[in-house]
Order: sequence, then C-alpha cells, then structure tokens
Amino acid sequence: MRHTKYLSLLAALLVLGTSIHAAEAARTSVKVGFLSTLSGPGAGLGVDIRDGFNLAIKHLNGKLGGLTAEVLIVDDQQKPEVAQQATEKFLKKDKVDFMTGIVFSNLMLAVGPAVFDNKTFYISANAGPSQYAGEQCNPFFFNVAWQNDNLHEAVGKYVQGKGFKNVVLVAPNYPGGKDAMVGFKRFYKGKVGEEIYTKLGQLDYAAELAQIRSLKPDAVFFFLPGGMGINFVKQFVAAGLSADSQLFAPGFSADEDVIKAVGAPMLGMFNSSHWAHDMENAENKRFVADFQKEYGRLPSLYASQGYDAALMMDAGVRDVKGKLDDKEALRKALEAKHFKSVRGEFKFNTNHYPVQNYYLRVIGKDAQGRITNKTMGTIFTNHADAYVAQCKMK
Amino acid sequence: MSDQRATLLDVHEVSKHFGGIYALNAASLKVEAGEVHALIGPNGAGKTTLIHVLSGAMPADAGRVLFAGQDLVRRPMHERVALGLARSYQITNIFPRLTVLDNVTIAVQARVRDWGSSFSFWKPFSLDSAIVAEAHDLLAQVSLAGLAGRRALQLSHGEQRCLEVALVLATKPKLLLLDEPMAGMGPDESARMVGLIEHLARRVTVLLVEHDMDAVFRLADRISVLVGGRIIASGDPEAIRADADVRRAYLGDEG
Amino acid sequence: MTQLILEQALNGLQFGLMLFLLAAGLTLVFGIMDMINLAHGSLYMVGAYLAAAATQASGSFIIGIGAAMLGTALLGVLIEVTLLRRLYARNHLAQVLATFALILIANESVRMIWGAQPVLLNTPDELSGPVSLVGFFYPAYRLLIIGVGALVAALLYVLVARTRVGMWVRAGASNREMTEALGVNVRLLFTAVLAFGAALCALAGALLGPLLAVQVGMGESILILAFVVIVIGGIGSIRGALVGSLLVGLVDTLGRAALPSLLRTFLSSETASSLGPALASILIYVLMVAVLFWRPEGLFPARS
Amino acid sequence: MALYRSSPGRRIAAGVVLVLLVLLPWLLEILDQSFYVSFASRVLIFALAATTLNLVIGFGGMVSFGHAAFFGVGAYCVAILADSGVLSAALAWPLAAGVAALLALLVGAISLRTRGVYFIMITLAFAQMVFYLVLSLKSWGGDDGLSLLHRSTFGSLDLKDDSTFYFVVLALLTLVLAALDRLAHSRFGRVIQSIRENETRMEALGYPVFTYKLVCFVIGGGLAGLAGALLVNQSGLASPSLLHWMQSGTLMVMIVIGGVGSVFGGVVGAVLLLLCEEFFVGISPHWQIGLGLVLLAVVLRAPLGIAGLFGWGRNRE
Repeated sequence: MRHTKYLSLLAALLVLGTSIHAAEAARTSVKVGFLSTLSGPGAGLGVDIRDGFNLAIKHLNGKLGGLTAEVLIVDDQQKPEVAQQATEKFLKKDKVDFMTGIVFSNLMLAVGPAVFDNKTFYISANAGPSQYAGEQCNPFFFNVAWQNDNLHEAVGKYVQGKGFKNVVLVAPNYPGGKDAMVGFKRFYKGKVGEEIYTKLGQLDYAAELAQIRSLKPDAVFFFLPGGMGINFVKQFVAAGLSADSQLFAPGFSADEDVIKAVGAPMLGMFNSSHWAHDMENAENKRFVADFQKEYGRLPSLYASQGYDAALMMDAGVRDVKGKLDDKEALRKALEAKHFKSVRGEFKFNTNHYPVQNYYLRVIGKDAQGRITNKTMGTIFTNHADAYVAQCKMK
Repeated sequence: MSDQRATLLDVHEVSKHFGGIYALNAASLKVEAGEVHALIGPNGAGKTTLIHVLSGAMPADAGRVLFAGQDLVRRPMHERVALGLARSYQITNIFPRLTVLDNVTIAVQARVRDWGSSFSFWKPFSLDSAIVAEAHDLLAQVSLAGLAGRRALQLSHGEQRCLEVALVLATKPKLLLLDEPMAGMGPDESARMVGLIEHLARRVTVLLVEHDMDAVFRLADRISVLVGGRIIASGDPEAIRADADVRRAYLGDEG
Repeated sequence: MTQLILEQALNGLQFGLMLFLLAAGLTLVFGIMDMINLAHGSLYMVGAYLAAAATQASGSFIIGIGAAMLGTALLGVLIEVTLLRRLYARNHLAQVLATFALILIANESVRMIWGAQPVLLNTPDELSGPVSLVGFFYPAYRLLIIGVGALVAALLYVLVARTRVGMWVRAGASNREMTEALGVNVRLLFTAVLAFGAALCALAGALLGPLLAVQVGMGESILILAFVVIVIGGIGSIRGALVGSLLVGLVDTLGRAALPSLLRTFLSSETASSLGPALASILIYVLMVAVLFWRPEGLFPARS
Repeated sequence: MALYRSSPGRRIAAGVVLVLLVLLPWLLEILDQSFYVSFASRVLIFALAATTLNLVIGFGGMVSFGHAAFFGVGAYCVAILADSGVLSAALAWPLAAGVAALLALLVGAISLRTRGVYFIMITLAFAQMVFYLVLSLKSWGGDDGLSLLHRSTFGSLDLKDDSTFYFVVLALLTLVLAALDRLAHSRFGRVIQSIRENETRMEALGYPVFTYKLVCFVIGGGLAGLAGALLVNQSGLASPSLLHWMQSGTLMVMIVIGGVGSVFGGVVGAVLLLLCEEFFVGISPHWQIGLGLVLLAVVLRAPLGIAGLFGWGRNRE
C-alpha cells in the first residue's frame, strides 16, 4: 500500500531530522525557554516582555552569567493547551535551564506543575498568581515582577484615600482577574457597585458599559490588559461615561502600549506601578534610552519585567559559576538577588515574590508633548503580598 | 380459481394532499392474492403517490390500508417489508457502486429472521454461505448469473431493472409493488421484463403501475384506473376496455 | 431599567445587523449553488484588514471602507473563478474541506502580511463620542453602524424583491435547474452574488473593526454564528437571514446582559458572569436545533 | 465505492508498520530522542480519533461536523474523575467512552432525523453547545481547561512512563483497527456501507436504517471518547479547544488526506498531518499555507474525488 510507504519514509525523516540536534555540547551555554503570548489581543504584552528580555541579553553581550545564551522563543497563542505542549518540548526535548515569558496567570497555572516536576527554574516576568505566592509556592518558581494583587492593592488604597464612595470593578474572568478584584478590595473599603467579570480576550464591551451606566458609579476600576483595555477605554469614552465616572486602573491597563493606541482620552488617568520609565537610576536610564533606540517606542512595565528577568538569570548563573545542575545552589543564588533592577531596590520574600515599593502615576504630556506616564508619588513602601504567610517553602 | 381468492391488500378511502392539492382523494382498491393487478391512469393521477403511501415512504392523510389483515397506516417502511410488501422504483434504485452480487446479498441479508440479525459486528460475512447461495440463485432467476462480479453501474439499463427485481424478490414478498418497470426500455428489454413478470406472477401477487398498455393488457388479471386521485374503475381487462368512463377519462385521451 | 433594556436592545440590534451583512451573502451562495462556503468568514477578516490598511494609508475611514469592499469583492471573484466553481457539483464534505483549506491559507497569508498582532482601526474622530438619545447617551459610532446595517438591509430587500437580477437570484435559490432553463446565466449570476457577498463581508469587517480588533481568526467565530442565522432563517432566503440575524443578535446580547445578573441572585458574581454568557451562546444553538426539529427547512424556506 | 475488502497485501503492510511502531521507543532511545515517544503517543491517539470519525463518515456516510464533542467529552470525563480522586484507567476510560457514547446517542437520535447539510449543521450545533457548556463551568476550568495532575493508573502498569503509555495506546489502537476491519466485513458493516450508498433502497429492502445509522454513530462517538481519555493522559490537560469546531474540522482533514472509508485512512491521515505540523513548523511558521494547498489538491485532484467516493452528497430531488 502506498500510504504505508510514506509512513515509513516519514519515520525515517523523523529520525534523521532530530539526530542532528542530538549532539549535546558541554556546559558552555544556557538554554532559556521563552514562552509568551505573541499573537491575539494579548500579544502586545508578550512582545514587550520579549523585547525587554532581548535587550538585556544584548546588554549582556549575548551571554547569561558568562555562558552563551540560547533563547528559544515560542508563541503560546494565549491557549493553555498550546502553552502546555510547548512547555513539554522545552523540558523534554530542548532540556532548557530556565523558563520565562508567560503573560497570563491561567497559562502559568497550566504549565507550572510540569516545570516544577522537572526541577526547572521558572522566572516569571509577569504572571504572579496568588496560588504560587501562597499554599502552592514552589522552590523552582520566582516572580521578578509582583504578585498579581499588588498593583490593584495600590489603586485600591489610592481610591480609598481620595474618598470615592461607589466603585464598579471590571476584570477578565481568569485567575489574574480574580486576584485583581481581591487586591483592590483589600484596601478599598467603600461600596462596590458591582464586580463585572468579562471573558478573557473580549473586545466589545457594549453590554458591560450599559450596565455601568445603569449603576451610576463615581469611579470605575478596570483591569484589562493589552487589547482588551485599549478597546474598553475607547468604548468607555465613546459611550459618554467619562463625564460621570472617573477611570482608575493598575499600570497594566494604563501603560505605554495602551496610551499609544488610545491617545488623548487617557489624559489625567491615575494608575499604579512598581516601575516607571522616568525613574531616576542609572540602570533604568540606560534601559529606557536603549529600548527607545532599539524599538522606537517607550518601554512599558512589561518590558522592564522582561529586562529584569534576564538580569536575574544572569546573576544566578554567574553566582553558581555555570554549574547549572546544582539546583540547590542555583536556588540560593537566585534568592540572594545579586542584580540591580531597573525599578531600584527590592528583595525577594520567602515565597520568591518581590517586596518593593509601589508608585502612583498619572498620564499627562511630557516635555516633548508626548502623552505618557509621570510618577507622582509612593503609595506603598516595601510592600509584601498577602499570601506569603500561607507559603511553606520546602 | 379467481373465486377462492382472498383479498391481500385492501386500500380504503386513502387521501393524500400536498398544500391544497389532493394527489389521492379517497382512493379505494382491492388486490387479491395471486393476481397481477395493474394500476393505470394519466400522468399526475396519483399512481406514484399511491405506491409511496403503500410502501410507507409517505404517510397517508386519511384512510386505511390493510395488508394480509394487518393495518399498515402507522407502520414504518421496514416493518411493511417484513410483512411481505416490497417495491421497485420508477427510476432504477439499486446500489450502483456495489457489485451485482453484493447488491443481492445485502437484500437477502435484509430478511434478518432467517439467519440471525444484521447486528452482527464481528463474524465475517464471507462465512454466511447460505446468503451467498441464495443470492446466486436469485441472480439466475433474473438471468444475471454471469454478471455477479460486475459493478451494478456497468450493467445495461434493462439489466439494472432486472437486478432491481432480484433485490425486491430477495425480501420474499407476498406483494410486489412495481412502479413503471418498463420505463425507458427498448422493445427487446421490455419483452424480457414482461417475461420476467409473468414468471414471477406464478409465485407472488403483483401491483403493477405501467404506461405500456400492451404490457398491461398482456400481464394483468385485473386493472384499476386512477384518475384525479380516485379509482374510477376496477375489473378484468375486457371490462376496463369496455368501460365508458375509462374510455372517456383516460383511454380516449390516448386516442 | 427600561433605559438599560433599551440600550441593550440597541446593542443587540447593532450586532444582529452586522451578522446580517455576513449572513446575506452566505445564504444566497448556499441557497443558489447548494455550496457550503466556510471561507466566507475569511472574506470578513480580509475585508477588515484591507479597511485598516487603506484607512491608515489614506487617512480616511470612508476611503478605507470603499477600498476594502472593492478589494474583497475582487478577491471573492478570484476565489470563485479559480476554485469554488469547481466545487458546486461536489458533495458537501468536499466543499467543507476545500473551504476549510481556504481558511488555513487565508489566516496564514494575513499573518504573513500583517503579522500576528492585532491591527488597530480607530473610529473616525467625529464619531468617537456619544450622542444623546431620549434620556441617555449612546455611542455615535454604534448608531452609525445600526444606520448603515438597516440601510443595506433595506437596499438588499429592494434589490432582491423588486429588480430583475433579484428575481433571478430568488429563482436560483428556489430552483436552480429551472432558472438555468429560463436562460439565465447562472454562472455569471453566481460570480456576481459571491462578489456582492464578499463586499458585504468587507463592510461588516470594516465597521466592526474599530469595535473589535482586526486580528487573525476573527472570521471563525462569527462564521459559525452566520451559519446558525441562515439555517434558522431558511437557506437561500434574504428575509430569513434578516429575521435570523436579529433574533440571534438580540438573544445573544440580551442573554449576555441579563443572564449574569439573573444568575447572580443565587450564584457568586464570578460564577454567574462565566455561566451567563455561555448560556446565552448555548441558547442560540438550542434555538437552531429547535427550529430544525420543528421546521426542518428554517423559518422562511426558499425552496418550496 | 464498493464494500470494503482488505487485501492480504494491506494486512501485511499493516503488520510491518505495527512491528516498526513496537520498536519505535527503543529506536528513539538509541537516538536520544525520548521526547518523541510522548509525541508518538499523541499521533497514535489522534489516529484513533480520526479512525472513529472515519467509521461515521467513511463507512456510515454521516458527515458529522461535531465529532470533537465526543472526543473532548471523553477527555473531560477522565480529568473530572481524576479531580475527584478516581484514577483507575479500568474505571475511568470505559466510563469516558460510555459517557461519549451516551452523548452520541442523544445527538444522533435527534440529528439523524435530518439529512444532508442540515445534518452537518445540527451536529455542529450540538458540538457548539457542549463547547459553550464546558466554557461556562468554572469548576471544570472554564476556558483554562482542566489539568490532569496524575495520569490514570492501570494495575501494575506505570502509565507515567512515556514508553509504557505509548504501548498501551498502541495496543488500544491496534485493537480498534482490528475490530474496525472485522466490522467492515461483518453483516453490520455491509449494512452501514450499503446505507451510505443508497439509503432509500435500504429502507425499501426493509432495513431499519435509522437504527443502524444510530448504532454506527454511537460506536464512533464512544470510541472517540476513548481517544479523548487517552489524549488527556498524554497532554495532561482537558482543554475546551478539544471541543471546538476547528478540532472537528481537523479530524475531517485527517481522514480525507488518509482515505475516507478505508480502515487505515484515519491513521495515515493523522500521522501525515501531525508529522508535517511537527516538522514544517520548525521550517516555516507559515506552513499552514502549504497544508491548505495540499488539502485543496487532495480534494480537487483525488482520482475518484471525494464526491466519487460518495454518491449521496447531492441527491437533491
């Protein structure tokens, strides 16, 4: 039968094609599996993390801790099953030393178990689910950005302090969205008009906006990363709601990617972040300047997180002198955090999440007339997440 | 002989309408066991509709159909076949892409009760030699014995009609509903079909719908005339030939 | 409360009319040629991309829409002449597969040309604000979409019901062989219908572009809804497509809006808001199965 | 298409391929490519799923556009059972197949009353309902899917071991293929193939056509559920995308590439498609254009054509 002939031919090809990769070099290189959302409405975030990460590698002359950096980049399409398959390949076929890049917490939770089982270090440059901060904390998981709740807690505190009385909350229905609501409410004690959960990836908010209109809140807090936030703000303004309700968001929904797409309607919006492009430290200045030179746009907080993730790996590998197979030593090195973050000082808590400051930013025009974020002040100093007590790190 | 005949099929005031148009309007008809009963009528008289209603392809709107004493009205097609009612189609209806033998074996297999159920998933069919033997026997009866290995679509039109008759016979019917078996045939093929029906008539009751009047008058023991959805006359060929209504309504039109 | 229902109904109307733009072409192609064209959704996607590109290049949304409609219509003709034409005589499985292949090709081509990230299409500045309706504000742009959708629906009705070409189309949908026998060039007619359907797809894509995101895969989810619409309405019937579209648009939007609040009375907010929209989506398919069960030819069957 | 008859040559070829597949894990180990053992399991599982669809479409002549529903439901069954602590494969897998078969019974009983394109659409509609139902249930993971933290257990077999799991999958696939081959030659198989060829004639011959089609549909659905149960064990995730209509389309693509109405069609198609995906994705991210073109060529150029294989596609009166 002809089909069977093809079958055996392909089997032979399979064998040939893969044997080429088989020759494993001695430890002169570090392999990083970079899995991120590079297509669809969440793509902007993944692209920023990737570009930040790549810029760091460039600053490090293509090396991590002195070893040649091999970065394998795969798009997870924001689909759990794609993420999971790609992860399996990273772990079993490519045998990567680090993984990073995932944007969305639901994907993080989907691939986490496999990564940890394989004793591979995951340096999260974004997703910071409460699960991995608390009971499910893991020696192989580090978050170099924040715990999901943190930026929302900061907005909650600010909104509380400003005396708003009736707030409607909008977030996507996924772990990160839930963390956002919980985080906001931890520091905002006033009335919550409604908690509106939208579908992750939703783009048309007509129904939600009609609902908000009928609730007549004095403020609306929304956490909708990437394209979702862009559409929400545009439609919010188009529906005429901005006259009655003040918009608040964490930095995720008010960073350079959203500002660039929405433009003037963003002016005057307050938001929170652990980093800002106008922070005064040498590392940050270099990062922001080179990022603009390289990619022709201002970096977002996502880009800063990607940049820091690479710096963190670099420091870890250097500390263990390239002996990546000594997992215990590498973990200690990573916990020690011997790198200078673009956000300034921070340290890791026992659950491998940062303890750091959170700032208030406002969107305005800068000296060159660009619409961009401006740091206004500090909301939290050395703030830890709320789950660390539940973490019994082995 | 005709005196002792029992009624095999009793069609009582059957109606069927499509939208407001009556294809059958209280049509009544009795077919007696053992006879060849021809159903004639002008185009659009409702002949094929009646065959559809009898075979179960269409439900009747009103009326009653008794077959061998059983009420057929609510029964699905396959149960009617099991009772012994089989039909052929105006347009040849066989399995064109199967072999001639497979055509007949699948038909023989339909009589599930004789050799066990068709819900047999494991046993290879090739072991069912009894079915194959009967299929060969049927092919011989319709003079297709030599063509068993051909695909049905390779047969001539006349051969295909014969194959269809073999399919129908395979179900061992008591009553055969033949819908224009001679349609589209040349004279030679028609003659062959007439011979075949004559041969069949010795064993099976036949209800024949046909336009070929020569064939009808040669084959039929009795004839019913369907006009405008009603049976306007029933009787032996001579009586029908003589019937004034029939001449006016139907034969007259033919000239 | 009434104001909320009114606003949601307007949203449903807006969604329904956009669905209609897609369903109209689909139902005619399906009705006349008995052809399942899964690539119809891809025409919608291509239309949106062309609109975004042309708007960006020319700076005018109107020009963008025009260029998109023209370009997509041409693409439709190209596909029809080179491929679809060879599929009319084939069975549905072949049609499903060939047009499924077209989806793959279209998605990848678009990804090659415009990249994997969504392309932004902004509403024209004049339309980016709200307008005041009786007692409340409604986005001007959505109102425009409703207007355009209603206008197209009316035009299409006149075209199909009153003109000679429309008569051919209706005849073709109810009995193709007969129409051919009457001397109508069905081949040409079908190319024209496909081009017209493609242009409507592009219009929908361009109009929805600013509300959604112009991205790869945007055609697939809406395509299935369009199929639901035409099966509910009756394949080949423009009137059916309109009624089906509005029905699906309203059921989907009102269900999406009302069910979560309804469910919230006895479920947690999080559960309710995930259950609600999904139930609304399920409702659409239940509607379709029910229609097929009781009226197998849809609400307004084109074939007698 | 005539009734299916497998030639001795085809059986020998299948035997040779089987031997090669049995040796594959060792071969991959020698080449230090053990990762591909798991990948091979995945390919064989999709081969199984496609084979069950081939039973429904290729043998039964029912163009179902909702087969993914049964596939996905099987996967979810195992994941849900595992979530509540039931890990035994002997319990979970037959249950998954059973639930899928039950769903197929329900869907089939309603859908098989329609014909042609309406059948395609109504099966699609049911699959979409299942898809949205699963999306809506946060306790089953919603759009994140439900992770399977532990593979099923099967007596003393260690299914966590990729090679062991591979052999279990291979054994099940072989079993199903052998059974399908027997079925194709059995009375039942002849009946459903003849129904595919000429449904009205089969009715007139006295076959309860509806029942036969339904039984065929249910067998196909149930076995698809088994394939789903295996897949969730391989991938560790029951994801809603398994239920999506694009998944139904992909399974159709597999059987058309491999051969509709042939016992090994599903296997050949799944292997070709997944191998191409695996390799061409590395060569060009835009390999799907190539896939689309190949698919078009198969549809348009296949000597008999898919229409040739199915006379029933356009029997509009």
